[in-house]
Amino acid sequence: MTEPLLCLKDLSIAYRVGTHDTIAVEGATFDVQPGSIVGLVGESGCGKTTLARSLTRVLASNARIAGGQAVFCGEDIVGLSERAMNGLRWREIAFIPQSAMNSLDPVYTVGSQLAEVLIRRGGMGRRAARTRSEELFEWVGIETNRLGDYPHQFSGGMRQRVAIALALALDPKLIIADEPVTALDVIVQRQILDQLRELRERLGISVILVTHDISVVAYVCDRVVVMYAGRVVETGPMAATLTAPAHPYTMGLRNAFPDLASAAGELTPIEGSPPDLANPPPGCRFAPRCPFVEARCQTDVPVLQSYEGDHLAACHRIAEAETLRKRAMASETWEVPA
Amino acid sequence: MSDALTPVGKSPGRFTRLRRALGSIRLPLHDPLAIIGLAIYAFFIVMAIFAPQIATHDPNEILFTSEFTIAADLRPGVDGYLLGTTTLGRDVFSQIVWGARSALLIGLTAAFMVALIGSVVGVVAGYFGGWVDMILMRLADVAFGIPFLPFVIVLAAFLEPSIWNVVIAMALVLWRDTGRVIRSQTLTLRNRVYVEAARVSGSSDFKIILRHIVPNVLPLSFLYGSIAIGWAILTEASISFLGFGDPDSISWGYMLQDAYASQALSKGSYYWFVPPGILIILIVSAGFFITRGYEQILFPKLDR
Amino acid sequence: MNDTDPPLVRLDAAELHFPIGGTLAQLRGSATVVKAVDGVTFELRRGESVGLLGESGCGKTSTGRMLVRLDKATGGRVEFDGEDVSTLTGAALKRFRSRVQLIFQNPFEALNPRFSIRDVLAEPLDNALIPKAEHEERILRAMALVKLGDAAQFMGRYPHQLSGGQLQRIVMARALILEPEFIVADEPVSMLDVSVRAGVLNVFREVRAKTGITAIYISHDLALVRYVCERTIVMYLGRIVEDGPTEDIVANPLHPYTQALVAAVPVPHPDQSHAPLPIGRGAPDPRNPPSGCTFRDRCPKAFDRCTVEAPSPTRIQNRIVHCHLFDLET
Amino acid sequence: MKAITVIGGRLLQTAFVLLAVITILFFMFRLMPGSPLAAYIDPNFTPEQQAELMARFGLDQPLWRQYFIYLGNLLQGDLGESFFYRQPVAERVLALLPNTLILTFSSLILAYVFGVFAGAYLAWKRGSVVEQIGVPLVLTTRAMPEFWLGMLLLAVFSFGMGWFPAGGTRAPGAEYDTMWALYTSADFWWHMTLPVLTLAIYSQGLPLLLMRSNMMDVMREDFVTMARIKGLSTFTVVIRHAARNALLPVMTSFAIAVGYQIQGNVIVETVFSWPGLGRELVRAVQTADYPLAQGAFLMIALVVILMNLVADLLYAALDPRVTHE
Repeated sequence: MTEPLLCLKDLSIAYRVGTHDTIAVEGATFDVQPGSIVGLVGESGCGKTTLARSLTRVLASNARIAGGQAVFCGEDIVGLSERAMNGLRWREIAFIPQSAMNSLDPVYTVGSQLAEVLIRRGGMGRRAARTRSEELFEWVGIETNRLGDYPHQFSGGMRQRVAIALALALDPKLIIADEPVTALDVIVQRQILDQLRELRERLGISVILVTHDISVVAYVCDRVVVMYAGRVVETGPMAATLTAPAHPYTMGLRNAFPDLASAAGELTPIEGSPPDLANPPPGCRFAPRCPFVEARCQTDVPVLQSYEGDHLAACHRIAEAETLRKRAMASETWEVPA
Repeated sequence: MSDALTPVGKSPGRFTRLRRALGSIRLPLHDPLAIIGLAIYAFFIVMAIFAPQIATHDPNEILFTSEFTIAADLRPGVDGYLLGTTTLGRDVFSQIVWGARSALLIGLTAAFMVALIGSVVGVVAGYFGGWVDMILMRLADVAFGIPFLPFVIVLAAFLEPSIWNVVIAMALVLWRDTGRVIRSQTLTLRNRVYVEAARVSGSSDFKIILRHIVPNVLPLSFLYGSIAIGWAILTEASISFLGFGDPDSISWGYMLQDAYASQALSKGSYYWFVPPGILIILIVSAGFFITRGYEQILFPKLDR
Repeated sequence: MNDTDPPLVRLDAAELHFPIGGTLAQLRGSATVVKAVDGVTFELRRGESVGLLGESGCGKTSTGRMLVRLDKATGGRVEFDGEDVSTLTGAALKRFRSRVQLIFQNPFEALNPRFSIRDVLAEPLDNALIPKAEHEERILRAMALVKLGDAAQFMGRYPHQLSGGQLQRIVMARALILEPEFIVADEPVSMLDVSVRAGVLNVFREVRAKTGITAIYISHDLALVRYVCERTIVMYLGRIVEDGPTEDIVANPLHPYTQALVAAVPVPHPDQSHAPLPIGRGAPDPRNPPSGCTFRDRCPKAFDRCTVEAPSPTRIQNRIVHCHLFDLET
Repeated sequence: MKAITVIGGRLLQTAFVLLAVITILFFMFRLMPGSPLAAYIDPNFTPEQQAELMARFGLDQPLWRQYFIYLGNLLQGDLGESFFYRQPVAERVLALLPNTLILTFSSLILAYVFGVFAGAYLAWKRGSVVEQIGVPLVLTTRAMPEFWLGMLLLAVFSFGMGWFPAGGTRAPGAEYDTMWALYTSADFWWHMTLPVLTLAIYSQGLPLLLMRSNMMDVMREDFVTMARIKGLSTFTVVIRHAARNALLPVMTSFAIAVGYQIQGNVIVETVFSWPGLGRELVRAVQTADYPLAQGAFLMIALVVILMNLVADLLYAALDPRVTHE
């Protein structure tokens, strides 16, 4: 196993609301190998976007990194000075937002925004920036004469391609993509996902892909990190984690996802809703919705432990994962007594 | 600020529904600036109502000193005149107190007219759209084309001078700002999903306007109303200053015109012309402070 | 539900065109027109549930809006139970409203924040002039139908106090409270978290099973349509490209666009094909659709006839396809 | 292509508004109490003059024909004779227009330059003490009667300190052979200082609060956050992206502000006896010189309507979302 590009240890992020601190992400620990795509999966409010955005160290005004480390190429970016961190921004760590529409400045042409990054951050001359911009547009499949167009003249899919071109501008080592395809139709989504795969294959760039859709993870990711209510509940190679999940939440997610390939089976919801992070329940935060809950789940916090090699899960009953998985298949297991 | 959970089973009576509709006009009591604004309003209302008791003299009466000469240009405190006297020997303090009455009278009536006409035009144009909207908005464009102060002056010149000229002029022209803003808000409301849902569940246009549109527009009309109070008072002061005011009603504008004409500036009698200005500023800015919507008021997002 | 009785819902070359450009442009008649729905024809039997599938901008939502008379068709005919929906007024429109309902996409926007849940559910009842005495009972019954726990505790609460899943159930309860015969659901779960979606979809299926209501389910997600509807109509740029049983379309899509659509859907397990999609890049622009078949500029199998002439519908067993590859035999 | 239809549409609208205002003006001066002839004929005109005016304005014709004659004359720039000055109204009004425009534009430019920077600064200092004091202070300037402010400045700086003249545009007896010589003379600017200051203090509130509110909105936009994630310098983020977007509506509001301001000049010109259109209108109305009053009103209205049009065109020109379809 080569030296990981990025290694998170117990990373925690807190939001200050009034006088109270809400821990949005608690103890996040996982690695990102060079040239690999890691899927950061979870439902709304689980902290996946907060975690991904915090790696750029550009946080909301009331948010702060409350603890832990994020070692990127040997340097802990949590402790870095603002100047040193800014040196990394876009040159080493780039970002693709969810809806590229309002992440592009409406009063500048797309070309000038690309040139701005190449010249001010990449140190290129005006003409070099021009040729590089054309290269980037060809790479993402946009006609180079459209460099003179404004953001509002691009469709959803095309804007996302512009965002990818922008992210590639300075050959970063890591690209963080925050739900890049959620707002797109299925055909354009497929084309953008193919482009993300090309980033890895041809340019060896690592990608952290934030999404709520495990089908997207299955299509494009090498490893997956499942988050629930601010904590990492399971992480491992994509194939193993999706086919043989070790955490009840991942099992439940699988049942809730319609699968076009297999026969139209019964979809089973996970009853209830995620806890309020302002005052989360003690012990395992999935306990209130978990069909396999036990006494200890409500008291002590489960820790990430190995289920099989580098396939980890944070569940007290990890040893019985095999049997729990079978029981989880049946929809009666998830039915809450009326 | 939803009220306490209605006890299960009891359907809310008429009163609760009314309270909830009015509840939509949330007075921002938690905000210090708004409290100052309300305090200023209360102060002026008391001054206007109890003007006869507060004023030390009849504002128009020409006063004489003990040596039977006209008590002209007396400094504050001399002979017991709190703020001194005018060149024609009238008590400045009493004029200021009486001035509050006409200021509030004009301010409130004009504000009501502007807010009412503007809101009705805005809701009708915004909700029904089509040619109704086109006509009303072209009417608003024409109103925007008429320079307001010159219009009031010409109007005052033709009609007999009276404090109501300002109110009429404002009702004819100044509904334009409220109308345009309320129209654009109604447009956004009309396309809201829950309004379409009401339409699909069979509610008539009238019912939709009453239950879904008006409660959301009410706060904005109230906002514009309080700004119109300020505009009315400023306009009345300007008109009186130019000599088109109502001669038999004392107003701050009239006082300033009287001071300007009597060379109060060169005589440096600040006690005479400064206080009316301060009071106008107080009452007009109170309107801004209360509504807190000053940002949105002064320059609605300029969307035609 | 035999084949002889007349269809409950019938669309005949229905059109919904929006003029864009200022009023001046319209006066000069040179205004460009967006053809949101451009000649859609299909029928619905009583009790049938049909999926309207397509990407954004294909006209599926506009078709839904025409069916519930939120927009009036600008061409062709939209019929419900034999009556032309676009011309209904007064009492006839009111009766139509109680028989046809719409479930909105965004539950967080579909309820007036100032109304309590009781007010929301009472509104349709007031409109249908149902006496106040009956309201309580009908509201509770509607909430039970959509599986909302002990309904009483929701009565006095406000929309912002409920979760997405609960709100969408209230939206469904409001649509079902007058026991309509036909319901249109416009992407009802697309705003919800995945784990909550299944719950709402199951409620939709149970309601259909229990009441036998005729339904149209609008979505861009084929897997969801398959879960709820036995028949699917695929739309592209305001026109129908394929119409047939859902299982057949998933297993063996005929129209090139449907083939690309089915191939593009990712599945939640590792072994899936990464083969490039059989479709050209390029985004469908409703403002100036290509001549002839509107899919020809992206279709891998397009040939000269496609640019000249729009394809006419061809029946192949229980499927209808709008493509020149198939209408050669006629 | 779209830009042309937008401009075309707006021109048509402006023409309609202008015609409407002219019509309102026509009827206002005729249907008002007092004899309709009073609008054009001064009792102590000579009979020949009266007859000549009767013919020229068809004052004996039915009202609607008078209207068309009125329009015809208007197109030729004939606004009738001023009772007081025995001089064509058009001539006098055009001579005074520059004084008003110079006053309006110089005060607004001062107000906007100050307002934009102060507004951006207040947005930057969001939530600080500076904002707690600054914003209410600015609000009071918006609540201030302009003429009272003028009186105050006059009393302090002119009569009190004697630093500035008490009114007019030139020192008594100073002669200038051309208007241009006057407008560029230090004497003229010295006379203009207090009125410009008065107008600027009042009108700086609009750009200031507009800029502040826009800056705060824009700072929350995704593309500003993205600029910071790209590692661009604070200067680039705040000025090139945030301020540039925030400035857009402020620029268009300049034209509208001219329209609002020129209506306010009526008062300030009177306080500072500044020979502009505003003061002329007031004196014309006070001396019942109706043709002159009608002419001055029309010219002010023309500027207001023109400025509303400029505001729309400016908005269309500046925002690429409108020009580039």
